[in-house]
Amino acid sequence: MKNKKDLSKFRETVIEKYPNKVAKKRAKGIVNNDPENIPEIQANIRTIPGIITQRGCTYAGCKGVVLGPTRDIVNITHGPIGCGFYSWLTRRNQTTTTSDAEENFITYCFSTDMQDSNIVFGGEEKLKQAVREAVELFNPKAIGIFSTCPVGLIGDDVHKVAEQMMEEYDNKINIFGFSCEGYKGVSQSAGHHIANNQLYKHLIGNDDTVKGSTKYRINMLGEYNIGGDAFEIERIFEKCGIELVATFSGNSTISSFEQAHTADLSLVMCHRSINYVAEMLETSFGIPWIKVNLIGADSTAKALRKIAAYFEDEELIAKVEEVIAEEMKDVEAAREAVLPKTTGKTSMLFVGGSRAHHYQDLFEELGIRTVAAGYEFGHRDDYEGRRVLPSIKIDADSRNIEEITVKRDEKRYKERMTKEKLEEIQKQVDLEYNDYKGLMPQMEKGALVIDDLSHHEMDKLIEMYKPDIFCAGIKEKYVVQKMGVPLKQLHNYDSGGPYAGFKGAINFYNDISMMVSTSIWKEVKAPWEKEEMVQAVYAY
Amino acid sequence: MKNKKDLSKFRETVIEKYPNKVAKKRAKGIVNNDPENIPEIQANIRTIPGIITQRGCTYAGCKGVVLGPTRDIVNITHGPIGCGFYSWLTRRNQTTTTSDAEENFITYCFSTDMQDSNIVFGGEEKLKQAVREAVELFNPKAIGIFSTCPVGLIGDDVHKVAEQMMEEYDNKINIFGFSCEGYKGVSQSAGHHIANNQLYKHLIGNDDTVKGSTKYRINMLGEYNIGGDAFEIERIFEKCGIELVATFSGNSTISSFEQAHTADLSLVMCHRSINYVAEMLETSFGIPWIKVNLIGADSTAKALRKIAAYFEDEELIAKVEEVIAEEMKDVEAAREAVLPKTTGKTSMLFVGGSRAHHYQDLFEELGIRTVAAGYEFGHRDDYEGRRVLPSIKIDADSRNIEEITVKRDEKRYKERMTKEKLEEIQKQVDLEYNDYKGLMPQMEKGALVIDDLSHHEMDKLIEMYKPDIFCAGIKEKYVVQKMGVPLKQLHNYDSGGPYAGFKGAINFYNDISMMVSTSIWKEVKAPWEKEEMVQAVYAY
Amino acid sequence: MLLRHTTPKEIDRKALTINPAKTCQPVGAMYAALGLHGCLPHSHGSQGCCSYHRSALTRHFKEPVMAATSSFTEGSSVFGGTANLVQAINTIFTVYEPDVIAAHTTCLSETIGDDMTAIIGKAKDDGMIPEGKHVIFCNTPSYVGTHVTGYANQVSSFVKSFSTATPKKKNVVNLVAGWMEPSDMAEIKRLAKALEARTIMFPDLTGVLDAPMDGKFHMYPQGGTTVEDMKATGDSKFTIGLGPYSTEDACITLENKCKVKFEMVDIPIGLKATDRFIMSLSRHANVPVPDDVTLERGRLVDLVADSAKLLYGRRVALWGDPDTLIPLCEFLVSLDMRPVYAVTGTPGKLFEARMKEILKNVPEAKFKSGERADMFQMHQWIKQEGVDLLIGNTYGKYIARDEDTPFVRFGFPITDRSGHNYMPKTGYQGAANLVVQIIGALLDHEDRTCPEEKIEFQM
Amino acid sequence: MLLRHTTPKEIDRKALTINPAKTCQPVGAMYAALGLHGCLPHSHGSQGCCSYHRSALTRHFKEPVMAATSSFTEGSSVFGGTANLVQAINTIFTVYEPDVIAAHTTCLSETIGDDMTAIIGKAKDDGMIPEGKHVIFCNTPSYVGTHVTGYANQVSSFVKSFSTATPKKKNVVNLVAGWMEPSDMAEIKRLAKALEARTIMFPDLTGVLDAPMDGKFHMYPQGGTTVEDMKATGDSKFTIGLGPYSTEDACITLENKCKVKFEMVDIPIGLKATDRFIMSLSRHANVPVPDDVTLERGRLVDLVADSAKLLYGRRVALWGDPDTLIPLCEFLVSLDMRPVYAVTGTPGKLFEARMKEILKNVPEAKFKSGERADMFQMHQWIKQEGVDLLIGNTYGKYIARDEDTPFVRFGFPITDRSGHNYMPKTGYQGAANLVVQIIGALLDHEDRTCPEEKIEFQM
Repeated sequence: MKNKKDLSKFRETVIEKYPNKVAKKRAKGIVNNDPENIPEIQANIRTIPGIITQRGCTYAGCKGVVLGPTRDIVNITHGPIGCGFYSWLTRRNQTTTTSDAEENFITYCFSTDMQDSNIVFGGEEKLKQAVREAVELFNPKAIGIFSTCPVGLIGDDVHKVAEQMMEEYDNKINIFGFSCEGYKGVSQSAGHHIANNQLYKHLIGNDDTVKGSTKYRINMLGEYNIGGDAFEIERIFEKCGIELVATFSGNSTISSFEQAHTADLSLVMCHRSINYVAEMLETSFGIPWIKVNLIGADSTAKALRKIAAYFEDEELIAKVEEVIAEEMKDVEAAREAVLPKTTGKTSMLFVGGSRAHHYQDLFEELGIRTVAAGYEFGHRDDYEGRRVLPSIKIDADSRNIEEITVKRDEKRYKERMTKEKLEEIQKQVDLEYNDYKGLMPQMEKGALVIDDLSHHEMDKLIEMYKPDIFCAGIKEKYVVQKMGVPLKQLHNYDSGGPYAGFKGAINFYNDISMMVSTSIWKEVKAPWEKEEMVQAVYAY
Repeated sequence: MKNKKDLSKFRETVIEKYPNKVAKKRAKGIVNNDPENIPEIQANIRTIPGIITQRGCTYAGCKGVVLGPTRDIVNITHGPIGCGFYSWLTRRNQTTTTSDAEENFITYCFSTDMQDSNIVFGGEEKLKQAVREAVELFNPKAIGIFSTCPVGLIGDDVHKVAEQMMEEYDNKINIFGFSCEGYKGVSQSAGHHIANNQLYKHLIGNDDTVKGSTKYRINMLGEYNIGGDAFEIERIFEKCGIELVATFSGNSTISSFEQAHTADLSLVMCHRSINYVAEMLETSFGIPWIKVNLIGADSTAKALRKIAAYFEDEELIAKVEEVIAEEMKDVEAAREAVLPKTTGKTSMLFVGGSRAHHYQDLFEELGIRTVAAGYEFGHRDDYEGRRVLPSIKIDADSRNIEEITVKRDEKRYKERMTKEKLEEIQKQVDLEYNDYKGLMPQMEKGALVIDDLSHHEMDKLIEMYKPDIFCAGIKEKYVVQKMGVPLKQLHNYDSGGPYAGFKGAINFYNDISMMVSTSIWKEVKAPWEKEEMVQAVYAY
Repeated sequence: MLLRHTTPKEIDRKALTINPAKTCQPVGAMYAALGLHGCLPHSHGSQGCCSYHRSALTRHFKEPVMAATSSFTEGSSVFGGTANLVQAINTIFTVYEPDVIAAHTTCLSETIGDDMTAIIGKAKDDGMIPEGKHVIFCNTPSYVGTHVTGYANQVSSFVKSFSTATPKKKNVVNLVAGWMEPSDMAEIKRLAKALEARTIMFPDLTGVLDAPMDGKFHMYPQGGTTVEDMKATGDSKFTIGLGPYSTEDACITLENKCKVKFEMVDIPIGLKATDRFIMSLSRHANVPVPDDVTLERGRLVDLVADSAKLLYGRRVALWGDPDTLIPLCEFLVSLDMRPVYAVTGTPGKLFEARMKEILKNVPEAKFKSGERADMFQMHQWIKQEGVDLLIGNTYGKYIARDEDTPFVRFGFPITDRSGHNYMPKTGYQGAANLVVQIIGALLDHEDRTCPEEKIEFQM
Repeated sequence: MLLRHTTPKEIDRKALTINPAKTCQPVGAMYAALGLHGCLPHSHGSQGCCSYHRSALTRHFKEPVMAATSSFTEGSSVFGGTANLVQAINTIFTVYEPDVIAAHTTCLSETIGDDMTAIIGKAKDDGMIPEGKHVIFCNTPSYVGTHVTGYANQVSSFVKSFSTATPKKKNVVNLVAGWMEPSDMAEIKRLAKALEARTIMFPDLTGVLDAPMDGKFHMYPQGGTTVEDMKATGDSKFTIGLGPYSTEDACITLENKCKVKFEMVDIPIGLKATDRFIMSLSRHANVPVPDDVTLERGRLVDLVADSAKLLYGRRVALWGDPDTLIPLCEFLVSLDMRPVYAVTGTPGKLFEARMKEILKNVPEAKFKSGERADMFQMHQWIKQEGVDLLIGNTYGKYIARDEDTPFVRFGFPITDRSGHNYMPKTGYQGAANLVVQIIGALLDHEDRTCPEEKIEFQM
């Protein structure tokens, strides 16, 4: 095959440039895949100082990713202005309400805008006053307080402040804090964990109201409604008659989190960002979780079938098949239309903690081979599968992140399904119950898997293997495009999407087909750079 | 007074530059006014070839000015494409319908787009076909056909074609032509006359339906709804309870023309463009006409009082006074607000056939002296008053314009008021019944009155007397403004208006106040052109 | 609806033009004439023509547009315009003191059959033309071609009247400018200067219809091709004609008269047309392309690449003149946009041929030129299937409003906006301006009409 | 409504900032550092800072923005960041090979109290800084000042680190560029060149954040002030600081260090500020103002005069940085517009004083700077009495939609449009661009919302 390049030389070539110690460390994060015999990859460890990384921080993972998409909570960033500013409207978390009477604070940025005096004398009083002002102006049902780097250092206790302010408002407003200082952990991943813990402590289980249909009640975990993905997923579930109790956290509300424990199944999309919540929901309330991927039309069909299988309901099974059949008509037509443009192309995906895996399904549907991939903040289990969990060593950086121990909520726990039953179903349909197989089993032999890709490695990847399309984030976008390779952002889809579900697949087919056939890439060289200029000669 | 410059040297200075013959001719068109002893001015004569004039042509006066504002007639320009193109949407004739079901063709340009073969072999067949296509696509109740220069020369008979086409459509569509070739007459004025004649022949008196109130029925003549003037006038009449039967031709329809003879009084605004219709309406149907000016708040009040006096109805008189009192409150407030900025300024007005007169009222209300004025296509009676009509010599150019002789329509004629009665009223209120006193009686002694102002004369006027504001048309606008004098277009009000009536007066006050206080005029010279540059000197 | 009578139902029109995408020859002749320094255009016809043309140009450029007229009356129409023109020449030289009077005819004087050569000869004989001054002319019958034809005829008359070959050719390339904005010509001259090519541009509206406000009225602004330069065009070693409809005739005339070979290129609108212009100039002026120009080009490519997804597949309707529509459509195609409808009132087979080639991958495209290739036709197509963008002159604004479609103003006349004579559309920078405008128009519409949850904070 | 919770009712906020009109120091330091050729900015703090700043700059410029980070962990936060920075310096010089590393601190490293001089000294001692390479730094605590302060601090660090006085002054004027677009800097350089003034501009983002697409990624693009030029600034005879908030500190530092006297002028936005810049440059470079520049100025005046009635009395709300807001407000006033609301998160008394003077004839104007001078405050004012136009960064788009108010994008960040780094807002041409954009925004709105019979075919 034309694009079948030898990727095995990459590691040694790329690490040459690094200082010795760095080379040694980086070498462990770069592997050639073998789906039959998954190699170990180093992940979730510190980025080496000075290395240009894709990664962000804990605050970004906590405030930006997990809590960002929830519309009816006032999220106050406690810190200097920057962190609040940068996480304001930059993630394309879409949300929709039926009227202006409903709360929607996503369009706002709230900050205590700490000044030097607050650093010197402490910022707790300012934070309290900020909460009071937020209440007076916005009267929200919940307020989140997010700590930035200096907050931890100067010793402001955001949890204590939150408690005090709840008391001041007679506990009528749910106020809670997050110790998500940017220096914690090694990437956004720590922020997800911290966010998950606080969701559990302050929201989940608060409200026993059972809303909507009592049949097929599910939660969707690790879906953030980028580009309207959640809208498409909601559409599909509604069409199938599946009741979506809570989404963590695309297009979500506080009260949906509070009622999440009334569901009977949790679906985990982004394993990395939210598996903690899935586990806690099972431990406390008895809700089993299964891993799904709603990115890709076939994957969506597969996920729906898993749900139907889980509920063991013929009516649902039939309905799901009907929906799949109906939706797949348009999907197939769209796919057929673009296949001539996409088949045989190659892609590379370096982004996030699950998207670099999920999107391979879509590329596969387009006949595009993924020759290299990796996560920005994944752990080994995201690469190699949860089977390696016991063998992952907890290092100092991870140890610093609060681990909470949850126990069964005796009042609310209900066994939805016995382990035996689940395993019986699993034999017929691969539910991925309590399991995630990771990215590597799906990737082809020899493909490059690189964790925490550095700029230098990206540069080399493109230089050595020039793919037809590269997927990463905004910081990488124009670097890659300068080299004449189109880059699709998979954090935020540029301004595209939805890409989830059936209609999302169609959007993705069209967008990728567009990107690999955009004419401007042919015009990068000026004609006078391409050919020997022939000068006209005149006698005069 | 600071602005009291001696204008008496202008004529001799300006004509110096002309060749002898030209100087002699132009001299007769430039006079220093004496309102007590009106001097004779040369007007309505040919522009000297090579002189840069403001004037347009007969086609422009006929198609553009008079028929342009009527919304429900398809006006087909018969000729090469230019004439139709240039008269398309360029005059700000506003019109409004209550729904899209009503006809409005003003936004369209229709042309036979004559090609060389049509010039060689005649264009009548193409014209007929164009009419057929217009009917098929637009199904209008009326079609006007406008002749451009070559049409007359090659002998296409638009009137015959119109007749034939009417027959083809069983006389269900009113189709008529205009012999308004651009070379006829000496200016737009000839076009007005030709338009007036055809309105009379083809429309006026066609429909005896009496619509609306039967009390205080009037026609408004010579109002073209530039910038929405007609809307304001309609508003005022409606407020006073006066029934406006037809306006010639602002915001007008074909059927309003057809019913114009059911009114009891004609008001003449633009004497020049429409006095022919006023006279014909009186001769044929017995409707007296009076001269009014609805430009200026005081003038509007005066016009309303004339109407009330004419109808001799106490109720109307009281209503009119009530309306005037109410409207004048806002007018006075607006005037007071701007007077500090405008008082003592000077203006010059060179435009059209009545606006250069009418707008002096508005300037007067602003405390702005008009030091020079003149018409683009006025006749001597527009300057000196109708009293000079008998002494105007008809020259060859005017003789070529069709004169139609109208006679009393025995069936429809009705004496509205005896001559005696009218004269009795006239003694109390100066109705200007059948009269127009002209521009000169109103202008101050010594003021310059110049007919058909040339570019050279305009240049000199500004050079010698730099007014604070100049009023003319689009061709003059940027010439004058390059000299640092703001120019207000009085053909089309730039994009301003309405300026008629009470609210129009307020608009005008504000717009003129704005123009004379616009900051940019102070910035025309760069600082380095103003002061001696001091260079810094350094030892190095 | 402003154009409420326009429906998708087409009929086979044979005679009626509705909402033309063209106007008549003389206005083009007048425009081109203003591109000769010290020249006063003169309209030999009714004074209405001159008034209309001056008004049309003034509304577009928001600048003084000076021109004189023979002020025909019915008498002159019967007996011919000789007396009028001779008197006009005398009056003009005496009062307005131009270096050149550039007379053009009208449908009136053409129909009468006035012999311009003879009349000007008579004026000369009568001593009406001062020493060192010139009266030139072109025939611009309104019933042949369009405003573009008139422009072309005027440009050819410059060559006929002035271009002179001396025995020695100079290392100069003539740039014959097609109908474009002064800013467009300025940009081309800037590029030529960047290449260090010696050029003479004619006509040259730079400094004429984008003149500064300096407190004075200049009858003859600083800009324009000088008569001296115009004469020297005969000694140039090569001519590049920018826009075949408006300049090819002049190029041929110059070759025939002075043996200056020429090449036709498109007006450099968009990436590829600019590439071709730069290549042509580089080759014929024998100068290399400097890095600065490569850099400008690269910046355009960068801008386009960054915005590609916003442009891809968008349906565009266009109207205007063939010399600009052709490269503009080519540019849109290179942006992966779909120019689905295009009309120009200017007739000519070249348009059909070029558009067919350019739009070979846009099979749904409809385009038409010449008689009844008007905006009504285009609007009917739009009624049949809508577009995402309109590009054309101000006359498109009613369609834009009726159809709630984004609208980028381009061409002549633009009467309701400013900036077109300040910001070039030619060259790489002009193309960047265009891209920015197109994206702005599309996104402004999107920002306003999309569901609230879909409003984008980024591109 | 996107901002449905914003009401006209103001409360006396003392702690909560809502929708800030500012961001933090380090992003400004990063931006300025990119204006030094061959320089890699380095963020000494958590890797989130670097990621956020690179993202923010990238979204705005749509260009690669390269920078490294010390990647603090909890450990470094406790024990200090020395090891991280020393290792970073080694890694960077080895892998990315810059000429200069420009490190800036963050609220994290500042709160810890890392001694940058000492750490860099240690790196030098440890042999981590190759011969001829430089590590410079500035302190940019996020809890002091704003992004503008960070920019200013970075610019000062250039002076501290490089400017050197030799015994002989040169006939060169330093232009210290305040925070503006690369296009704005390019335009100022073009004007300086037109004046034939010898200048050194620093920082200089031209060619860095408006770089071409040429098929290659350049870690260090062609543009930026060279270290050599930066050193030479100490020998220049004079310095003009463009924008006091972002450059005055550097000017003072340079005067103290190298005895180069300076003058502060506004960033040349608008007619008068450009006049003052030209006058200053003309005076201090001892060069006359050429006619070409006078011509450009006259063309701007002409454009404004032609459009005056569309601008007169229009109410405008603005937000952004003081160095641009001040001349922009002045320009709007000179257009007879009414800048009724203005906020900037950047604190400083100068803003209040200048705005008070500029807006003395706009008594209804409200303006505020510093803490809680945020967009929520401005929006509340708008809710109290509306405006005709919004001018500011992309964060205004929700207000524009909610209030259906025309919106001209200006400032940082602009993430939802392109062209701001291509089309200057400085100088006379930049001012013309601004006027054209303002008029376009106002008229687009008018064309869309006016009654059908009021839609205008002309200006």
